[in-house]
Amino acid sequence: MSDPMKAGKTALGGGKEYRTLLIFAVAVFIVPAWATFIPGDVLHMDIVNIMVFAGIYSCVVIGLNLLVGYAGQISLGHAAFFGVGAYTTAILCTRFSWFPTWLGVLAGVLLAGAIGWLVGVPVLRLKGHYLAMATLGLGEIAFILFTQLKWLTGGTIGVPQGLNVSVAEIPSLSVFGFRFDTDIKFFFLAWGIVVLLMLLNINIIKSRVGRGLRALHSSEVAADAMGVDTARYKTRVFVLSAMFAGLGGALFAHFQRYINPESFVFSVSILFITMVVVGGMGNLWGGIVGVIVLTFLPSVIQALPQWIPGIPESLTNFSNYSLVLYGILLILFMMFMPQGIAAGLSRGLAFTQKRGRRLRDRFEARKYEGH
Amino acid sequence: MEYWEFHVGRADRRQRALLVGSAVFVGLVIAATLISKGSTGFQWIVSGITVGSIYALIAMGFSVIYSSTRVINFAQGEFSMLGGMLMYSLSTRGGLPPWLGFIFSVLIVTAIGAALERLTIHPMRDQSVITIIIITIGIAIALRAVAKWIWGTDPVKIASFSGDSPIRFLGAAVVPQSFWVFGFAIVVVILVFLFFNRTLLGKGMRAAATNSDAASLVGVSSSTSSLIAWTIAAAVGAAAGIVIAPINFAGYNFGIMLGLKGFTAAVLGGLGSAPGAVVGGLVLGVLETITAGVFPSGYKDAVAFLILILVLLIRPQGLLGRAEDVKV
Amino acid sequence: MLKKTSSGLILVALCLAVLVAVTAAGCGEQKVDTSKETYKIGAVLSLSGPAAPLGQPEQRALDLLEEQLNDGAGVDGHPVEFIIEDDESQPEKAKAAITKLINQEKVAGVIGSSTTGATLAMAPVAQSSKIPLICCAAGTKITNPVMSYVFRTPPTDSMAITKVLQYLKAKKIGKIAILHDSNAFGTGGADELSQKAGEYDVEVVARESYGSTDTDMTAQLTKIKGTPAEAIVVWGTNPGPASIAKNMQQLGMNIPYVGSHGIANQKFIELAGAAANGVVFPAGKLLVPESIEEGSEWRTMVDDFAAEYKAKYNMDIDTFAAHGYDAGLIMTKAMEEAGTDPVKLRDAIEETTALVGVDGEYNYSAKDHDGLKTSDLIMIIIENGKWTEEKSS
Amino acid sequence: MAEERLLEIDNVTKLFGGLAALKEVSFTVSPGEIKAIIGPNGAGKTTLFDVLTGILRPTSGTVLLKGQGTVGLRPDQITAMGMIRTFQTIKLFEGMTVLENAMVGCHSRTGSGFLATGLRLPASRREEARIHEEAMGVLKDVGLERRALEVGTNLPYGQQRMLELARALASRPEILLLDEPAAGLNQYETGELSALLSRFRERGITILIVEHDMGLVMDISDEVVVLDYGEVIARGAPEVVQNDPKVIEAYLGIEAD
Repeated sequence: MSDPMKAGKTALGGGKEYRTLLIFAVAVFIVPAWATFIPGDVLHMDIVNIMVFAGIYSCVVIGLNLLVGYAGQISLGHAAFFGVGAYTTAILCTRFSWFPTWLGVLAGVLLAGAIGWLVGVPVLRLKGHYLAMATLGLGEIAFILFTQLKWLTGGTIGVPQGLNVSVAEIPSLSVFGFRFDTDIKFFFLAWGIVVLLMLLNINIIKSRVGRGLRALHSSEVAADAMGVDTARYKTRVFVLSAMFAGLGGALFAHFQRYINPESFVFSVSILFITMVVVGGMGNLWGGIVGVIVLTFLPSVIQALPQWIPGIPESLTNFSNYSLVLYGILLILFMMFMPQGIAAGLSRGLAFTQKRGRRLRDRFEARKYEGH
Repeated sequence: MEYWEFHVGRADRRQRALLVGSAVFVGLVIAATLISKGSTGFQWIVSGITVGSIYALIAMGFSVIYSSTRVINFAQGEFSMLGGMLMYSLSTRGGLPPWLGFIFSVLIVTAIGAALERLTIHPMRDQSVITIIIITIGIAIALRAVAKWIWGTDPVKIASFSGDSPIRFLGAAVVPQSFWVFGFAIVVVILVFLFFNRTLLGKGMRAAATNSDAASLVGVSSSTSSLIAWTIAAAVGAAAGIVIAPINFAGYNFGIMLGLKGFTAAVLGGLGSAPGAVVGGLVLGVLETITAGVFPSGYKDAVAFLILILVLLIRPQGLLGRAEDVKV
Repeated sequence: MLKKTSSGLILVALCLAVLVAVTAAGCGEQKVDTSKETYKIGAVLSLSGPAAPLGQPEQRALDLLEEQLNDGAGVDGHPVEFIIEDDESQPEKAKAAITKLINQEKVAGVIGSSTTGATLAMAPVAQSSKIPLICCAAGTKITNPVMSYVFRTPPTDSMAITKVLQYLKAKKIGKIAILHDSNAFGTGGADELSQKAGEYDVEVVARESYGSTDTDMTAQLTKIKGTPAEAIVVWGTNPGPASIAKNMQQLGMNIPYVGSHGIANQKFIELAGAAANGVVFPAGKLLVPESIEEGSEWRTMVDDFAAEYKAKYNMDIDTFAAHGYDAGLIMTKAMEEAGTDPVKLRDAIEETTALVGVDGEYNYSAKDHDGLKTSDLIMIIIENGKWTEEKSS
Repeated sequence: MAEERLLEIDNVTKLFGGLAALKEVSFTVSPGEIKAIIGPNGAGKTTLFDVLTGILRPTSGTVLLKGQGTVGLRPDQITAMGMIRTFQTIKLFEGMTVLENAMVGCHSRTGSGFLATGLRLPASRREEARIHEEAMGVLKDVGLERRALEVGTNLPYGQQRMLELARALASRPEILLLDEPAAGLNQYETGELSALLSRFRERGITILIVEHDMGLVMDISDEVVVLDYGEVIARGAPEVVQNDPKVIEAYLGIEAD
């Protein structure tokens, strides 16, 4: 703190964030390594497979956090963009077997962005609950279109079975001849993309644009007055988040290799927004933390009974109780970490590291005050 | 944080003209339906009013909590679900006389609502609205799971209050329960409206949502206000669930649909306005049935949502919502 | 802060209570121990989510079968274990579950899932891993075209549709209106009905749909009322068809109501009440055991299964329990022949002939992975709240 | 000075429902001048600022900035034309450091978008460096450079006011609209503010100020405009206005209320 000029510069460059990203990248990529050391029946889950889904959802949630957490605009319809990305590449790559899959993904991203722009321009004039309602409505409309436009989407049966195409599955993603056709390969692809998106995210947040977004979140009027074109920023960030969601969706399609409208229902939009809030709105790492926690939580709860010694094996079916626990845990997370788990974690870390002593002092002091 | 900040209204002449215009438009749609389809069109509108009354009742619960705490309670549909399921257990299965079953079901759900408020919402009163909204999502998930645990996954049926033989007039047929639902919606809206606009407590609660200092002047703390709001919303929700169950059936997962449609109706009518909830519900219901009749029925919800979005774009605070002027 | 902590503690206590309840509920069950290696069979079922009413009886049936086998001679002397996973009625969960069962649990074969969507997501995994899959879902697309490792137990939607069309033809009903749920089951059924109607001299004069959670279908029905339809065919699962029956009564529509096998359950009668009377639908014979020849192997099978299911769960059997039971039966019978080598197991399943299950007699072949035939179905009419066979078909 | 006008307000009326918050308000501001707007609470001063900066659209009337009409333009466009404001209730950006707050002020003069910043293109990095330098510069002007890395909303009240000023200054405005900048400041801080405003004037920044602190108004302003119930009831040099009976009545009337 001695020289704010200098200190300011490093903080500006986001040095700390880039370091964290590096550590994160390294940590993520050794997950498959340690996952193999944990026997499957202990955790009762396929960690790599779940992590792939977490990576895919992270793409969506990072973008949504930019929109909700930084720019302060709600969306309860992001499953629609997720779906647009998924359907675009799925339809292109199954209808035209020669269609390069990476181009399909790109098309999905761009179409999601274009639709985001088309709906964002009018709808973002709304605020708060009304914006929430409008985006929710858009999500529902998208879902109905996925279901009803049978000639395009294969209706409720989905892609590819619902279409009259010769392929039995959506082809796996291949880039320059390299096929991402196993869980582990896809894991590296998905998380590689997540790291890149995070880099993009940090760059934006730590720059002129990021400051504009945060200003807009804090007070639209003041941001306007300071020369931030708030309407344009809102549209742009909406489009960006739609593109992130489209990317997630496109990856989803090529990983799942079969899609139907059920994966893009209203509750998925709610899940996305819940991930943002549980992880930490406006926290750089909040999105990813929220995704990982909420993706693993059901599996962890499912596996719980097995960790209780002496529990009969017949009790692997835990589905009724597990949702009760899931709901209660969701409430508890919000009660004890209202700023999100990411903020809670970093605060907890700082707490143990630096403030342990101060807390002890304060505690001592309070003891004396009490007397 | 102005995360869920409400709209800075600039209700000027242009908007009022648009409102009148859209009212005329709705009138024209109804008239056109009646003229072109005759008694069939009339049946659609009558059915729409039944469905709309159901939405209106759920919307009322949203409205009550919103007007005193600014929170959207995503567990509102679950209150109705619980009301219906309890009624099934107590009366249909348990043999209690219906009126007693009604009272007990409502009382139990009201107690649950109040307890949930004290347990999960009250401790969080200083937190941002979105945090509390996520908590209500958690509540909804947990309640749904408990209901599934207790009652299983099959929907259940509750007997109509006064028989099933339809009443016919002007070529349309209505089941008697529809009158119960419609009448109940009207009674509830009047009670809620009077409470919030004519009683000191109600006015204080509304004030508590925007300005806790003003509210404490009339002796209502935002904490009491929140408790009362949740209690009322749970009671209204449960009673609604019971009244609509003979038409609707009841099932552990019915709260999702009810909540979604109720929220939509509440926003359409203008959040926080009790008459708005009824108008929003009825408009949504009639819209749905007419579009189901006119368009390929698979698209009916899409058309309804599209119209909803258009309404919001023209009138961002809902049909009867008051534009709240946020001082710069 | 203290307040928050204490409320939090109450919630935590609730969590613990749930866990303890679960643990307590599970006590007192024991497994037979044999020296032979346990045969592991995977199952992916929809135990939660919208399709839970399908998955849960299937799970109960498999548990019952496991108990029966292990109390008896097992499979070729081996104890057997069904490892059941919940797909929450979601395709992606189903795919993850089957991947896990194959890669981690090393199961020899998999049963499931309950819905067509989830099964379509699982089928390619089974096919590429060369693990036989026997599903309990009825969607025509699953076995058409045939994938060598994918089989099914329930009568297909196609069979039900054929049955309905045969019935309409027999009844000389030439014009129908279709009203279907907008979900996969309803849409798929309606598509196939419209496609095949011509072969049976039936004309579809109206086609309408409704949302699974809709409560009022009068708008669609009044539209249909204005058409020359002589019967209405409703394709959907509860509670929609019950609402339609009630709405028809409300509107005074008297044309025949032909349902799908989706309403082949007591729930429909309970929900629709008096409006259920006169409704006709296709279903497996097991629902009306009297329709099966007395003393036949099939009849014994149905009666025994119903009795044991009732004894264990105090519930009546339904078609889903039958699908699950039969899937387990076919899989374990094939294992007796082939052991746990998946490729041999697949061959053994495909060679299954004249195996009597609860749903009917299974005959698989390289071209036919459905096993059952349209003639295994009957039309049932609801009279005074009871099922009876509608013989005139 | 020649008849040069930086800001011309001509017949501006703003109705809310049936109520007139501003009634045919007209006056002009010349380059380099400090003009004060005074008037009792509810006289329409903040509404006037909202109209000038594009937050509200006037019911009728025109506003010319450097000869160009601003009615109908967005607030950010008006800011980019060289007119910027501060707020009566401090509106610092939450969660941002003092420095970042000031950096937002540079927004209207910079242009990197999502793509450029997201990919950290060289042009965007150069621009960031420039923004940083300029923001530090304005912080130095108001004496906040040592607190650059603290969170803005954590500063003491007086310094928050200064930061708002710095943030506005970072846009290099030609005309600065200050809405009660001395509200809540103690005497010492007010003195500093006064000195600061005089320095701004020396740099050629025109100032339009709404203020209740008469001492400050008398001290720095060249001319005073008095608003009451949305109407201009007096204007002129501070001493003249001070003794205008209409003005005294307006203020007394409020006090007697």
